[in-house]
Amino acid sequence: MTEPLLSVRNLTVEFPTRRGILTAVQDISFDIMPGEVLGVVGESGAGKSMTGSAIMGLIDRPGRIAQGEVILQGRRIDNLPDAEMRKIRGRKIGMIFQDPLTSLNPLYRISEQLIETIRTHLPLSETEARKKAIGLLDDVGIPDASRRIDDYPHQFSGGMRQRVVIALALCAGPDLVIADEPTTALDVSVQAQIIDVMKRLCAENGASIMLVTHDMGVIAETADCVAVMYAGRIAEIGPVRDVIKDAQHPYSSGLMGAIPRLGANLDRLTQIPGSMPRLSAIPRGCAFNPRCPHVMDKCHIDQPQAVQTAPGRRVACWLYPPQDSTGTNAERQTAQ
Amino acid sequence: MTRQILSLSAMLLSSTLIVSQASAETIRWARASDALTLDPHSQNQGPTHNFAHHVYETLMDRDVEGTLTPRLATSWAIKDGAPDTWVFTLREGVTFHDGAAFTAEDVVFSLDRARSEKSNMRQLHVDVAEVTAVDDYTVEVRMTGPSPLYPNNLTNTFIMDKDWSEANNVVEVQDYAAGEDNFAVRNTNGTGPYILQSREVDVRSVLTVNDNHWAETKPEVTEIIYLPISDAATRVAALLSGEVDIVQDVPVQDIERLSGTDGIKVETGAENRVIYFGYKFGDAPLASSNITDSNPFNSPAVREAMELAIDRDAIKAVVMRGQSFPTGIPNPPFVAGWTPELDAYPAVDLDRAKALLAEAGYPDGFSVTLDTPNNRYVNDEAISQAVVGMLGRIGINVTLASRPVAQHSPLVTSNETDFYMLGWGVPTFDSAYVFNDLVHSKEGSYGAYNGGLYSNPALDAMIKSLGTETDLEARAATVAEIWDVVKADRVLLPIHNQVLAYAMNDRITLPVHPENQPLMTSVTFAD
Amino acid sequence: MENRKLVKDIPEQDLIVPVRAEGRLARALDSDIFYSWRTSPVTVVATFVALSLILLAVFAPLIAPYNPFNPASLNLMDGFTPPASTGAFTDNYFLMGADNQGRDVLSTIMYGSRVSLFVGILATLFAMTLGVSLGLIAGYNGGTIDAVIMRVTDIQLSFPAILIALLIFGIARGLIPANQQESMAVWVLILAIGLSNWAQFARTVRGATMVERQKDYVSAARIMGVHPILILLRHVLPNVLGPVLVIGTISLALAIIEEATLSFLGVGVPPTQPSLGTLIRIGQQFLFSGEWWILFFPAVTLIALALSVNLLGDWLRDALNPKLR
Amino acid sequence: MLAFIIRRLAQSVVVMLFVALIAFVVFRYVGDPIASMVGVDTRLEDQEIMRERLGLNDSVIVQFLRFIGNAMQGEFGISYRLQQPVTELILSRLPATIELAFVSATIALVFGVIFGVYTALRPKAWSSAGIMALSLVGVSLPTFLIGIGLIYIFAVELGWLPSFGRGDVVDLGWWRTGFLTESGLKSLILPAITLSLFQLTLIMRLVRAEMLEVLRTEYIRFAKARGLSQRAINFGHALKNTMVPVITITGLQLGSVIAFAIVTETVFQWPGVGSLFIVSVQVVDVPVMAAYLMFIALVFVLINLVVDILYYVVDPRLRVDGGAGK
Repeated sequence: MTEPLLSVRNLTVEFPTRRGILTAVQDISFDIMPGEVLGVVGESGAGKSMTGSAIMGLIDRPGRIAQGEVILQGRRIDNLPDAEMRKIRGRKIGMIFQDPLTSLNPLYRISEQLIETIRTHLPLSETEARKKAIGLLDDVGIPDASRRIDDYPHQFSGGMRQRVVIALALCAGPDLVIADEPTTALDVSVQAQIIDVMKRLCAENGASIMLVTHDMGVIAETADCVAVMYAGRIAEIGPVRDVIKDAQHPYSSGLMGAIPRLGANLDRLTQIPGSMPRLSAIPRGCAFNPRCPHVMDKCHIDQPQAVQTAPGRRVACWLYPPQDSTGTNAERQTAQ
Repeated sequence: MTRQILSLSAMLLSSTLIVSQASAETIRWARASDALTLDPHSQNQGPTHNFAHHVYETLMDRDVEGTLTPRLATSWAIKDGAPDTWVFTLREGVTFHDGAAFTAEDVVFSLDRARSEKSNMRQLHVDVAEVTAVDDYTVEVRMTGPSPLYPNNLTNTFIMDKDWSEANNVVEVQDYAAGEDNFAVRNTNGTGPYILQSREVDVRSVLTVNDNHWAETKPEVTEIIYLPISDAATRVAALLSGEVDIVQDVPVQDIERLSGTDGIKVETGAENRVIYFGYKFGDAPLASSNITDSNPFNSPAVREAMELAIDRDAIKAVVMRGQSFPTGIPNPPFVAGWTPELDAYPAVDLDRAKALLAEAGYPDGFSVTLDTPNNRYVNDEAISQAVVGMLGRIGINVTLASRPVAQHSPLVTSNETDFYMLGWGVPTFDSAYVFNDLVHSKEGSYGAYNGGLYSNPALDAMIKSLGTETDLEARAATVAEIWDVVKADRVLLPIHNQVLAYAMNDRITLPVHPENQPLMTSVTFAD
Repeated sequence: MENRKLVKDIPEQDLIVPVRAEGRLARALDSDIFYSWRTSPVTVVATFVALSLILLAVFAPLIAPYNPFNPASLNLMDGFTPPASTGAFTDNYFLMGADNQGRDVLSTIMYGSRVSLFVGILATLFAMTLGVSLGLIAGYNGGTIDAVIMRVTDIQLSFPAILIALLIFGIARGLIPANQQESMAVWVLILAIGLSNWAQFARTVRGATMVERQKDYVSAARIMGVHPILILLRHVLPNVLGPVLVIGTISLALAIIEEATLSFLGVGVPPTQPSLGTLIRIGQQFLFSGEWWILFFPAVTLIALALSVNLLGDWLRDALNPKLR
Repeated sequence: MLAFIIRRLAQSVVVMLFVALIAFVVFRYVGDPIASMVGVDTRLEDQEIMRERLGLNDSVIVQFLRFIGNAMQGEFGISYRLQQPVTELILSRLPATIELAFVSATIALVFGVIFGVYTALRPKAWSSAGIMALSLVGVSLPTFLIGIGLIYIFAVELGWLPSFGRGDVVDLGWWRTGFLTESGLKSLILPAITLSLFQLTLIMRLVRAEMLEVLRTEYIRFAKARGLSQRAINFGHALKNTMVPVITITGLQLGSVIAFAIVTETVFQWPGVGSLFIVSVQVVDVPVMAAYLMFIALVFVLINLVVDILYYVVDPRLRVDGGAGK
């Protein structure tokens, strides 16, 4: 079995507030294999983006990783000093942000931003870096790249800017790209192109992708595996096809109803009545219990643990109580 | 190389030594404001004249006692057989700074210039009919009538060189409206003891001693650096930190601190200036009063009550820190006509004052606005403030309106004020100067500063007679008579005569000048 | 509150903690604003300083040891009595000494703060009303009206407040008859300071209004024919109150200092009804003569007042975190 | 770019006319110029003659047109008080004010930006809290008190620095500089500090607020996510973006340094245009006041123009949409 590229173990992210501690991400674990595309899906506030930030070590104060480990290529990175972490950001893990309009510094030319990033990580001269940058822009599909490289961000359209962002995220050849809702802010007509570009380039470079989105359609088309998050926890994780075909968690099955409408916004999802609880008011037991059509007494009392239901599939729901005999998931899950 | 540096620094050292030796006779003289102009006939204003006295000279001068002394004129007398003509004998051997000789034609030119239409000195020469040169060193001034006191008017009329003025096109006094620059505003050519070297308006002027000056005793001060510093605290700070040698306008409250400071001493002396309050006469109700059917000030009882309520001694002790001479008459002691009897003032008597107010029909007092300048006289605003409190004690409720003098004095001259403070200096040292402007009814050139519109036809007649009376004894009698009426009628409410204070480096001696026109020639050094 | 700014990944509503407390007071005490106030000792101290100065000023006639404006109670001969001693001519005890007119410095400060606060608060309210109105009008209407108002705002912002105030003071002096100038002085001062400080309000409110105007509910209200004034008052105004409050607090401190500076330059209120600035101007004359208390206490009071109000403004700015531009 | 500057210039002319109107109206009706031109002892009929000669009896419109006409030629008449051409007076005072303003502005800008950046990068540090607290004290202290305090401490008590004036100056053509002598430089210290303090705190707080704002933006997060060094992020990306709004407000603030100098120049007896103005106000020297106002307006118009152009240079976004300011 190949070593996973990224391994997240029991990750918990907390935000202390004056009313107590908010748990934005609770005890989540997953792996990303080399070349794999992992989709992370969920409503706003489910903890998807926070997970991405946690992996990058970019959680703003006063938030902190309270527990768990992030292991990249066998090396633990969640506790690295900032200087070490900087060598990983961009070089090992690239990140694509949601809004291309705000993620580029408006006062610097595209060339300056690209060359600066390339030279931060790679031992290239100015000219070499520039050549590489033009090549990257070509790759992401910016026409006339050698001329446009000296333009400022505001001179590009939204879709083009996101291509630039992708070029920036990939310019030092990372092994993993965390794409945080890369198409949400874009026009529907260009969303597919951007996903294509991203996927193609990562495939060419052999990079894995962690694709954070609340668009199940994108996941269906792009991802190999999908993790469904709800209220800071992973409700279900497994190969995309399996999850779509046979969602085991009641929340996932609700989500899947949205797939036919490509690009549907989960925030307006009506299939599941009610809305996700606030982080400060997560109900006891299973967080989904107020909305669950299959809710049982037990759901109000205890939190369900993730249980392996099939190879590579886990679900946290009392409909699938833990069975001691099925221990195949033990290697991926620390004991509770 | 090293030797060069050494010799260079030695040179620098020696040059600084020379400088410091020379600066032993340099005096840095600070006062509140600069001369407005160098044109000697353009402005009739204290600091301007004071500055001009160092560069230009007058026919006669006034010493610290206030008596006339010869300057460019060695003697003067009324011409025999012509009571309306004054004859001036001029000093010989005097030269202007540019080397030209001083002669009678310069005096004729300067007096004519001073009484020309654009001159601000014109009023002092308004009775002059003609000025003629008899010979090179004799000048006759014919007046429109007998003018026994005319020489008193000449102490601030400076003599310019006729040829220089013509050559530089400054025969006429500068005309603002024409918008043209006038050479004489910034350049000088006088006969005075100092020569102007440089001048930055409001910043600093440098004067050096005139080696060719006619006076036998050379002044000890060879260089004057004149520094106007308008802010009082900064001025005092500059003296305390040794950046200036003399501060001419010392706030009274700082006298004690300064005289208590090592190396600094303070000279004080009386100024020829009285501070007084004026009020509106006439039957018309006051604009600022709650009494709308009569004018309280028109009642002699009210005026007496006010005098009885004001504690001049307290003002002297607290507001003026002892630096004033309280007085009962609006006439400084320097002026002919002043007597100790007139100067006396009543003791405070609040009960009597209240009774008088009731008697006058104002048992509950009344309200009125007092207009006061706040940047003209020593502690002017604080004096007014104290008077507000004192009048308040007998029920006169006074609102204080405080303004810079530029906005204050028009209120007085246009009679827009009900109750005001003013100070009056008497450059002629003669009572007529006070009567003409303050006591005479407002008509023509008389009563210009009669802010309260006091009018007494009998007095007016007597005042007019003073101008032409040649019998000095009879004249003095009339003056005394007028003063008696003025005092009895309480035409004005005098407070005190101002005291001047000069603070200086204690190596220096500079006596206070009654017209606040100290000459640096009179400075002596202790060592 | 800090959290809200820093936590990008958590939607805002998640950080708003559900209301647990009952009753209005309890709710207020439980609020975020109160929490951030309670946890900032500097702000608490500033609040108490500001409040006590304001109370001392408001109730000066009741609690001041003497009425410095009642001539019967003071004697000029008490002038310059040092602090913590009794006057030479009256039995008055002067905790902070007596000034050059024999007035109790403590009392003049209390009465003087009254004038300073009165002028400062009214001037700020005036500036606020004017600026907010103009900002709303400009932001809501756009177009030429907006351009004109913003141009005037630019000009106004270009000139230092003190110069504008001097100008307005000059105009007023020229227009008001001499015998009414003193009674009008305070109002002229309020006008002058108010007119020199409105632009900041206008600019901020205009920006916020433009944003609000784009929003759906405002468009809807407009289409339904709701009167613009009603829209502005009901929908737009509440949204700009935060920044207005912050600017208002800071403006108050500025107004108090501006009043002091104008009075110091001699164009403020008359010395018989002194403000703190006038007291400082008077006291400054005695800087070198040893009567330090005449300058010192009013100066300290002015600084304490301005500083505490500024601190409150600073805290409000952090607490409400409005976009101030 | 050219069209943009021309439009700005046209706006400036309107502003100048507006200010000219104010300048004229205000000072025509404040106080009585004659009363201030003459001594207390000048007779009234002489005053009337002067009034006539000065054209003060003409109609207001005539006077205003005359004022504008003259102002266009840089001609503001003769100072009532000093009897010298006003333009010349102001020009002779200008170097002192500009040198003071320049030094103050430099102090304010350099320390304002340094402290602002420092406190923004270390928002929790004690030193930052201290600087912030001090800055509030700075804003709360009236300028005149600071000046008086500094004079008292450094000139009177310690005797280290001069209390007034600008020391010895050196003539460089018409420009009189205090930069070249020791006493000139020493004299500059106290007034420059006094004048700069208020602007310093303003700039510092502005830089801090903007910087904190910028540090929270997505592009800074993206820059971090690309592994750029802290230095490159703070001083390259964040600082440059911070400077855009800071430039505008700072530019305007620096302009007001010149006008603010009124109080400082009065306290320190600094021979600049500010003290000339305040003395002129006191004696109602109308031509000087009007000229000063026009001068300040001109300074602001010029600074605005420079700021606009700078903005244009710094922010590429403006270059496309033709400089739509905010």
